Amino acid sequence: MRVGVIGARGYTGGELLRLLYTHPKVEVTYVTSRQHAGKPVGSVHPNLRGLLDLKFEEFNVSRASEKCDYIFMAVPHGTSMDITPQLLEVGLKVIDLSADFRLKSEEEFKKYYGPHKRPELLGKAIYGLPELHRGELRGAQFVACPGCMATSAIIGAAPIVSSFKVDFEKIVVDAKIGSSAAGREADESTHHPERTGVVRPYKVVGHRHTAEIEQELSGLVGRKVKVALSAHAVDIVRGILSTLHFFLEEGVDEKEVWKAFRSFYSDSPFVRIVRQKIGLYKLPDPKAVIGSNFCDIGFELDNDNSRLVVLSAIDNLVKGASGQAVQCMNLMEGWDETLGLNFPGLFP
Amino acid sequence: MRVGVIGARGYTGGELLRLLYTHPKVEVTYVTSRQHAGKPVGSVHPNLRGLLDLKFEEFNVSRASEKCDYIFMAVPHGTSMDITPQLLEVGLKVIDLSADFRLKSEEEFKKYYGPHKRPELLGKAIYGLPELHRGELRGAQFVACPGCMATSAIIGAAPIVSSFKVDFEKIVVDAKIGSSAAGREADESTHHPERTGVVRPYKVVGHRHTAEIEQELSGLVGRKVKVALSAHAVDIVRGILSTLHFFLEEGVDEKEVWKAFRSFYSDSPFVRIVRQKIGLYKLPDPKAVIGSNFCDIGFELDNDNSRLVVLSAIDNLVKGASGQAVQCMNLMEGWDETLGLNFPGLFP
Amino acid sequence: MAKGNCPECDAKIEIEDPVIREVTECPECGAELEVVEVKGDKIKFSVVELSGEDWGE
Repeated sequence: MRVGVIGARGYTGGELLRLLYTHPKVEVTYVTSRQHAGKPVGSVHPNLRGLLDLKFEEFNVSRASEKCDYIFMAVPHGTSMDITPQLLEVGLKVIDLSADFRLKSEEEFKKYYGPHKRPELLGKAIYGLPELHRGELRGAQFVACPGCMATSAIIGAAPIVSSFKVDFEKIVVDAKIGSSAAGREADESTHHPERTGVVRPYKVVGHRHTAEIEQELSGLVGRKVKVALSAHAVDIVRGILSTLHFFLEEGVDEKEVWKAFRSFYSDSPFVRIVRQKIGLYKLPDPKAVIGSNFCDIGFELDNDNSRLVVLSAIDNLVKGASGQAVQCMNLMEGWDETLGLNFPGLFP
Repeated sequence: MRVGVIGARGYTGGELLRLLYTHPKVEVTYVTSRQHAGKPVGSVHPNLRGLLDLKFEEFNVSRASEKCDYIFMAVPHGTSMDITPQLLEVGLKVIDLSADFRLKSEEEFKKYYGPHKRPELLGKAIYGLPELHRGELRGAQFVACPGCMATSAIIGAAPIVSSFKVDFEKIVVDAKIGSSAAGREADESTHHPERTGVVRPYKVVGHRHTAEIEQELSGLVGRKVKVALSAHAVDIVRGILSTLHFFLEEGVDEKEVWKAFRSFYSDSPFVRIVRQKIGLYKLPDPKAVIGSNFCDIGFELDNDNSRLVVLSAIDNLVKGASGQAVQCMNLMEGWDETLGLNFPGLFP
Repeated sequence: MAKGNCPECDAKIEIEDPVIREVTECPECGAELEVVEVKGDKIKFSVVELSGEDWGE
């Protein structure tokens, strides 16, 4: 099967190429980047040198449709809404990693991203979170992949909000995020002496991913679920840890939480429940999933405060973006969900 | 004035020596460490080489009383309760950096630290947080310095809980902490390949500092204030950022929060309000206070969730321990609170 | 010396003989302020809207 990556210059684009290169059933036939047109892929993604002998091209719909069956959109928000519709029209299957088609509500989109140029297409894409939409993804033609922080928060929260009575108005999500999540554009804030050693609260209220997290959890539970999200940049390159604080409105014991996690993710190969009594990594830590498509989730019960704390760790570039996109493609094609993704992370 | 440091081997001990070395009114006359008795201080604290020509000694009460007016206890919890009473009996002024005498309630102490050997002394020490107990510290003889995380959480929370109606049962404190807070003892979890690049939830419920935070905030507000604390180790050596999430039960606007912070800390030289419109460090970040005695506090209002997020950043070894201890000594002696502490941090 | 308050954070700001349309920065919150009215020693400021910098968005 032939696939193309549009906007393959960025880290998610490069990560897609890395994953697709080892995928047994696909061949990367088309890679575009306005800025690096004509250059070999390895010049921009050094880990791919000598492996993928492809050159970046300028984007062109007919070339895309002629050379590919699937297109991954790794372009920034706002750009995808110009290109994706053209690709859909020529019958291409599109997996969009941007935020342009994640939200169903035009109003919510406007609030966080500004006006949408093609609002009629909102709601047409399947939200590319297999753990919640596995059935709908099978045979889908147009998928919008979740944001990285949204992925880790939703996977952590879903079993809890659908199994237990919690205060749905006071769910705190406190996220710690690596620098690669900010993308490849360098600016003052990513200057090494300024970015190293920070614990920088960069989006403490009004983070964009709030909209999709609330959309998905509310959809799951059938009532409005609000999420109070705060994001901090920490001194790692890859990785997100979301710490979710739920205030329980009924007694809950540990076994019930284990059960909720297990049953919710019984058919989700990439979700691992991590709550060990011994060892260094008793609870989820991005360090244990870097480079893999796994989402580790764990919890602790705080009876003093009738609080349930859930931890959820991913690699923002893999399960938070490119790995999840490939996982969606596998489901869209009816292949085994783990095809080309079933490898452990790098450790230490 | 002559001062001694008992248990000066650890990082807080070393930091005390660094600060006291440049303090204009004191001379370090007595330094003990069981493990390094007979060795020069510089062999254990390389930054002090050639500056402080003192040797570690075994601890001995009469030596201490003969050579010192003030003693800083930099020994672990559980050890201080054996030694401190002896020092007090011979009329020495004691500033204890351990947790042994912070709590007033024997029961609370037992819950987090196990049985106390000298419960009758609980409540005798002044809680060494100048921003809350400046008056009581003047002329005090026995002071128990707060824990590092407690320091940053209390300074962040105090103006809020005493000025606004919030849900006192649902205050989330999500702390991110550097490795030096775990002390000098090496073990598997501090092994460099294992400790680097982590976002490790190490104490997600039942953190010891909960007791003193609740003690101080409840005392301030005159009703029970509960705190749902979770701690994570992040990849920095010095530094703590506490993110405090309050759910408001009344409308609050930004100016009122500014006003609450300003009036509460109007006479606190080491608390800086950081909430900038421009620049990289708009909100508190430990990177901006490392090596200094400052506590930077800032906030954001989240109207969607009627939530107020407060950020509080300190250097866990300075304002979170040794700097605060020296600040207390200055007040105990009636000196200017900033004496020997009025220097900027290291940046970048 | 004329005085006024920052519209953003209410900090007290003093300027020697302020001029209408003069721009200054609030010492506490860094907001860019423009003098829009001066009555005796009273100054009124308005915030100069900055394009929001969103690092790492």
